[in-house]
Amino acid sequence: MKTFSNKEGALIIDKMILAIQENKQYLSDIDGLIGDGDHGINMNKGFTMCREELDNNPGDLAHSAKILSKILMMKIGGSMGPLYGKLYRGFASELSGKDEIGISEMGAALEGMLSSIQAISPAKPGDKTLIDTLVPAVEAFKKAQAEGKEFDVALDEMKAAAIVGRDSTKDMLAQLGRASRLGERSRGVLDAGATSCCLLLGVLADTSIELVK
Amino acid sequence: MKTFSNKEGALIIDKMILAIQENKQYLSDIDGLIGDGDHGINMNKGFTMCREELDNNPGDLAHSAKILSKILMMKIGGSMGPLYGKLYRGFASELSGKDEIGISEMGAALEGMLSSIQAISPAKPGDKTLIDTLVPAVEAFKKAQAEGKEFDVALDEMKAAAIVGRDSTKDMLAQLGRASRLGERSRGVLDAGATSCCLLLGVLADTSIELVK
Amino acid sequence: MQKFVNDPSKVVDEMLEAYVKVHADLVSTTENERVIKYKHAPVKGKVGIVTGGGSGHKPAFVGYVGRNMVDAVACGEIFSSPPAQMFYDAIKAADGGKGVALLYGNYAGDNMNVAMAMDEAEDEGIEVKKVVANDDVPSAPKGEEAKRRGVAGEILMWKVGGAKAAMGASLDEVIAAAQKAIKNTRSMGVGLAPCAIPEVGHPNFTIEEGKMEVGIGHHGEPGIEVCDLEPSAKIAQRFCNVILPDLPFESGDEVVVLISGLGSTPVMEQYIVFNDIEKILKERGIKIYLSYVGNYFTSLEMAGVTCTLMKLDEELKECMDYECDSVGMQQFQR
Amino acid sequence: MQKFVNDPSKVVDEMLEAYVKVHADLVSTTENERVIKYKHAPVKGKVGIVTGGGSGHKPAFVGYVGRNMVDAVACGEIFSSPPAQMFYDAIKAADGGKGVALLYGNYAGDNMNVAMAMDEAEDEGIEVKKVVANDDVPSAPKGEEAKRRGVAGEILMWKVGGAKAAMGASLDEVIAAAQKAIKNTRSMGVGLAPCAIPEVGHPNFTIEEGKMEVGIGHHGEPGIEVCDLEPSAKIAQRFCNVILPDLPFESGDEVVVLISGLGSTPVMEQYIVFNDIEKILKERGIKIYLSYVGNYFTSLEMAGVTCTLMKLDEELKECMDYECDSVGMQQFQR
Ligand SMILES: Nc1ncnc2c1ncn2[C@@H]1O[C@H](COP(=O)(O)OP(=O)(O)O)[C@@H](O)[C@H]1O
Ligand SMILES: Nc1ncnc2c1ncn2[C@@H]1O[C@H](COP(=O)(O)OP(=O)(O)O)[C@@H](O)[C@H]1O
Ligand SMILES: [Mg+2]
Ligand SMILES: [Mg+2]
Ligand SMILES: [Mg+2]
Ligand SMILES: [Mg+2]
Repeated sequence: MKTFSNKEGALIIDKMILAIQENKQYLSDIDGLIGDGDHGINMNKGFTMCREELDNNPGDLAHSAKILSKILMMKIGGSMGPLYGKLYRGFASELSGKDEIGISEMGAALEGMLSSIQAISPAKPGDKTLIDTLVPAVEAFKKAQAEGKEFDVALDEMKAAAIVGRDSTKDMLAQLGRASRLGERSRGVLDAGATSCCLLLGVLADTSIELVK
Repeated sequence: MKTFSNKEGALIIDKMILAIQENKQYLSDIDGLIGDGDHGINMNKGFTMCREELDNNPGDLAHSAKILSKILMMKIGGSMGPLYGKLYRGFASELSGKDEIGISEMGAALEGMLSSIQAISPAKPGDKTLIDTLVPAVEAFKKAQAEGKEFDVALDEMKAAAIVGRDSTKDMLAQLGRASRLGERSRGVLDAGATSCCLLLGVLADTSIELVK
Repeated sequence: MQKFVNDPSKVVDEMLEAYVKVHADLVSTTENERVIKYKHAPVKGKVGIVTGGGSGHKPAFVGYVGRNMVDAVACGEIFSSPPAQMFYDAIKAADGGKGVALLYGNYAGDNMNVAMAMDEAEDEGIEVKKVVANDDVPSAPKGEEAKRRGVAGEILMWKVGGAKAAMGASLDEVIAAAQKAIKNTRSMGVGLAPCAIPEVGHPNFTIEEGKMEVGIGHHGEPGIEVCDLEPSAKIAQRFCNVILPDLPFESGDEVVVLISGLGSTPVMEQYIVFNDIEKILKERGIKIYLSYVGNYFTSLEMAGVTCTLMKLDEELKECMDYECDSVGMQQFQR
Repeated sequence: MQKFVNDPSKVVDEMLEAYVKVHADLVSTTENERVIKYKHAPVKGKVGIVTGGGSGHKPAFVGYVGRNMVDAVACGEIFSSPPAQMFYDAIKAADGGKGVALLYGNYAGDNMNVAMAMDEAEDEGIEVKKVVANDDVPSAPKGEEAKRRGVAGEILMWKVGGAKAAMGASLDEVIAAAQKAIKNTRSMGVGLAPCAIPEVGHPNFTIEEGKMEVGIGHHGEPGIEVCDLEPSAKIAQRFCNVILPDLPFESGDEVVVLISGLGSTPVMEQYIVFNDIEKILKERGIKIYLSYVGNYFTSLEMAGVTCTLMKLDEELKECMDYECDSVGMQQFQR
């Protein structure tokens, strides 16, 4: 049974923070095409604050995810603050108290992500939001799990599905948030939230696979 | 003795109004280089109002000049309103009650222009204002008069001196009004007021000569 | 970008730091430096009035904190909804024991953050009710009013709610009056030039020279159409053609008119637009009871104006006449 | 030009036509449609306060007509001095029988037109005295203060003169107080972007992207230097380096600070500039008694700010605290 410890898992959040910091400009540029160009700025501010907090108050994966969730919800605001705040809160609550994280724990955590975000967001697949990345990714993981595949294989399939989901937003018409008012003009451009979500799920998969080896 | 009647003289003001209307854009463009670009607009507004008033209330040269003076002083404002207002008021007061206008009446009227404007303006020759056109023009006329030249010759010499005066403002450094703050940058450009004054004195000369024939 | 800025990511903090110094006789800080309150808030026995939103709309939102107006405000980043914590801290700062009325604009982020803040307030036993402003007509078609965004009409909602609370009304009465205010309010914007978020460094949308965007949102959200810039009188006609039938405003109605510049449009031009709108309302037999012209709800340095009309009844009139003192709106008792 | 205009040559007329409708409870017209007066002017037994100047500086000049402020104002074309007739009609509209104080800015056209208007008033037996504001430090070197132009400092002169007159002071006392106010006031402007007179159709001066004009006049008159745009804190240092030594302002002084936007600079940025100036004044031991931040004296859509400081004594403090009600400045009794 391939697993990694909750403690080692803190590395996942560290890597997610770096990924957001490195892609701050990229994410803002995408958001600028059909939004107000601040997605990278908002995410970077929250993830960087989390970095500072974790440096003084380190802990395992669940702990780190909880800190990130609290900061996003309480400090960042915008539309992404509450959304990613709830996403990380759902993820953390499923993992807290678990020493080892394997395919079943990860499955429950991914589902926790999805259910908590869907509790406050009316977004459905096809609305050109981060949901269009998250839903296929979680489904792919759960399918691989049901088929008895290995943890690292399920993670890879989750990552691949996230990429497909992100790219599918290109030709979608935005139904929610700022871009929704653009109608036709919102087609032909990736959704910023779907892109950042794909980025983060990719880091989750890669780092977990590394830890599991 | 070459003269023209005060009554016929009203044509001078009519021609002055046309000249200002035709040069509205030109005068504003010059003012725009070292001022706020409204000299043509201000002058056109005043001279056009005078046109409308004279159409219902026509009269001789003195009368028309008085109406123009009143409008400029009372309705136009800016710096040119009071200046040209006083100029025409000095001109009109010397001619009112005169049936015929010859070289001596015109001489007194030109001096009246100069003295009434100098009563409210601190401008001296060389300050890059309309004074740099008016002073040489009046002096040239008085000199021709003193030398016993004919009325039309004196008018021609006045006009020529006005042109020389206007052109002399090109290399002057503005000492007064908006342009004075430009220092060196005000050199190399004609002064708007000097240009309009030269235009008006030119019309005064040409129309008087025509009437005297 | 031709701006007075130090660190672009600190503009909101520096602005608020200065704001509480300049208006020390009217407002004060709270432990949350992004929540500013009326100096004497919470006012015991008065319904608390709270609002909040992204910064960059001066005087909104902090500029409407004051006497008989807003008691506490949550200030987000530029054009970005304040997080739940800020709304929650503002609720606490305004709670005088008779409940809190949360009066804000219909934006996705605000709705989510307000929902979370209200949950927390409920856990702490503070009764909070909300009114969501949706006066921006072009932001959603007739029949889908609930999807419409809130713009300058929010100010009239705050004025009415603030007055009602000052008169000692209950939470339900304050909410009912504020709801009636916004329900009778319609707005539209026309944009002539874009703005840039300091941190982003360049405008997110463009309006070409000689063009105008009819129905633009005040974060530059796209409007009904982009067309050639027209004389003010024609634009006024467009305002009326969209706004009047939507309520509808009819002959004999008494209204408040509020023309707000979007930031860089000279106030002189705003009066010219008012003049043209006033003529049309007169023709239609619509009587102007009270009018406001100025930079009441801006969007950084956007050029343009929004036009807001509110249909009055006796209660709304009484609230509009009520004395208030805030930076954005001061009123001696009429 | 991205403007709301009908006939560019009629902008002032249309603006005033709207102005008196919007502020009917405060101001009214006179037979001269370019002269607007306080509704209750002339106030019997009170010294009349008159000012005037070119339009395009909203709220100046007409915006300062009101209770305990300016009684009547002459409104010229954009950036063009009002003709003598307008100043004279304003004097008549404000004359309550105790003389008229004419408080205006030092501009060539204004000086000439005021002189002619005062001659006419004298002929009619109305006692008129004047104070000429010259608070713009960069507009002339030390020692040639009489040549300096008047900018936002005029507002403090009107506030002091208006209060003094409301307290029942004589003409000489009003003039003395207004003169003391402006004598203790120093201003400087920094321009970031130009403006265009509607009738002219294009800006008369340029400020390149990334540059700023230090000491610019508010009709775009050239300043001390054009240099690279700096962070707000550095610009605040320049304001203090020019203004503080000129009076001079010294440690222990109490001052009023007024930061005015030039028209298109977001108010948020103006607060940031205030914040940086406040820090410098604190270091220098200069105490801020009262501060104003906002679009108090603009120049159409110019981007930039002017910073104005006035050194206070007890009399000036009393006048600044005095209640007033005008569109440009409203003050509940402090
Ligand atoms: N209701 C929603 N549900 C899910 N995702 C949403 C929703 N609204 C917006 N988003 C996501 O938020 C992203 C924009 O985030 P960001 O730019 O930070 O916020 P804002 O729109 O407030 O500027 C969009 O690309 C979209 O994926
Ligand atoms: N004090 C003065 N005496 C004589 N002429 C002056 C004076 N001040 C300005 N002028 C003239 O006025 C002209 C500018 O006029 P105009 O543009 O109409 O007024 P403003 O400067 O108020 O915009 C200048 O070109 C100059 O010739
Ligand atoms: Mg965004
Ligand atoms: Mg000029
Ligand atoms: Mg945003
Ligand atoms: Mg001018």
